[in-house]
Amino acid sequence: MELLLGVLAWPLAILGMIFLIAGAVGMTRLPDLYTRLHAASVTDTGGTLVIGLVLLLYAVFVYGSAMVAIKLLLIMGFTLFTAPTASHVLAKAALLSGLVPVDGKGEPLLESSEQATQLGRSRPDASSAVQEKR
Amino acid sequence: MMQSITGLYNYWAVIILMMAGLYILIARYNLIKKMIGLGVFQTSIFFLYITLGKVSGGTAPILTDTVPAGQLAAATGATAPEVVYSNPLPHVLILTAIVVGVATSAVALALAIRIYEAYGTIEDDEIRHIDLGDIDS
Amino acid sequence: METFIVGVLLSFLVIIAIGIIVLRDLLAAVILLGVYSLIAAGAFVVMDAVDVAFTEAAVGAGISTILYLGALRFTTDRQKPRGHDSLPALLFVVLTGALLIYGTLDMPHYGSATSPAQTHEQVAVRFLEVSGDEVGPPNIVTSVLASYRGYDTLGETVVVFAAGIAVMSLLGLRRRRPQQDISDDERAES
Amino acid sequence: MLFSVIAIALLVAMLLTLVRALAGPTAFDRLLAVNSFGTKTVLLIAVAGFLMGRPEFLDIALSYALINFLGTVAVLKYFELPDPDSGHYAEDDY
Repeated sequence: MELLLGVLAWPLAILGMIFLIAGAVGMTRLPDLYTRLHAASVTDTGGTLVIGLVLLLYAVFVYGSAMVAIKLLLIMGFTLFTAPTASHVLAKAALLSGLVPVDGKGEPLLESSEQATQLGRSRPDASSAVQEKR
Repeated sequence: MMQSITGLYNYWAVIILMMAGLYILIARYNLIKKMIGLGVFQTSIFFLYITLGKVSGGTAPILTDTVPAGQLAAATGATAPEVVYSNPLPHVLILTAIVVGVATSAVALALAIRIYEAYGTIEDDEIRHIDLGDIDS
Repeated sequence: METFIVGVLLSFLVIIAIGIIVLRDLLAAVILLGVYSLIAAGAFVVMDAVDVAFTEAAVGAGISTILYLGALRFTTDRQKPRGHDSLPALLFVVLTGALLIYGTLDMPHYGSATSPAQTHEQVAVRFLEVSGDEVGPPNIVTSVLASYRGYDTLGETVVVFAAGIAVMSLLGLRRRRPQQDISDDERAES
Repeated sequence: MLFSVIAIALLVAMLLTLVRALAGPTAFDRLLAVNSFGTKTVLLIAVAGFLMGRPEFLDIALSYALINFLGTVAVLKYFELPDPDSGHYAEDDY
């Protein structure tokens, strides 16, 4: 029983830790907000779900407590819904405020911050249709 | 020596935080920044109290009937023949202090808004200049 | 391990406090204050103060951040660019800190079970031993807050009520206008 | 042992996120770092509950997850409000 738990839990925990550290390193090293959003999502959804699963194994098989398992499932489900929502709202607000995405060399991908604002609009003006710089 | 470092580290960190808050209060002229410094100071005091209430090996002061089973102790490494609780009294005092602290900071922020409406600035020194009469500072 | 986690979280708090001192952007300082409260609440959980952690997270990190944001909206989020770092203030703060650190050398160590705060029979020990039978709820903090120190809690409620009245009398109930409108109106008046 | 290792990994990840929260050039970067930091705090509290052998305090972690999300949305609401300097937004932008 104990051995089985260890065999199941350790690989999951290591996977979760890889998600955590990878997301955090990406957060410090990536060039701009939009790429960092991607790195943060890895931690927020992947890391939380996998480590939550490890805790769930312990809650069910060691503590045998249904309440703890339900709370863990609530946390995991809630994170699964809110983390992408927060990322979306953040990216949209950043676009609307005119933050221009950059590529790996630090070159801006759009010509002006007005274009970024236009990209963020839910109904872009037909007159000033955005052309992406190739 | 090593033991006194780990044993007193919490107090030292609390003192550094307190002094950081005090420095913001003294050296920053912006009223809202001063409030933020006060918030830093306040939270460090909470830490001091909670540090005093902690008993090592203790658990949160919520009564349990279920002493951890043997299987549990083997799995988590926690061995608790009888339950030790941390001191609940500092928790009660700090619970009150947090709520009162937010109430006072709400009043202070309302004062800052009124000052901004009356003077057009929330910088301490500019307000003093306006009060003394040399507007063009 | 718990002591280690608390130590690391406290170090994070020190880093954030220094960041708040250095940063000139008020909005950044408010966001950092929110993280500060969040980390403090996390450390409270590890230090067994679960009720305090709950309150600190809801009130400290939630409500007070929103209060600060509201204040920034009705004033200005720009701090003056020039620095105000004064040497006398720094000297005073360092001196006071050194004195306080000298004072901690005689304090009971973290987690000590024999310190006077832990062993006083009329207070902590009594609450722990008899509150389950005398008052009832398994959460001792609730028992002390609502029963043994009930007047204290009543006083707290009075303070919050007074603060609410003070805020209302300062700001009134009329609708605030954003900062741009105010400066336009003032320009029109002058 | 397992929980200690996860807790240390979480603390390392929190430190790296904190660096971004302090260094981030725009307010959005800080906000992203703070949001991510909050998620890690939720995990740390959950793991600490198991580490201390009393996992019934998970509802604190649950309330943290709620407050973290609400805080992020509240700060973004601040950006939504009209600001004299940075462009003007149409009504249906949000």
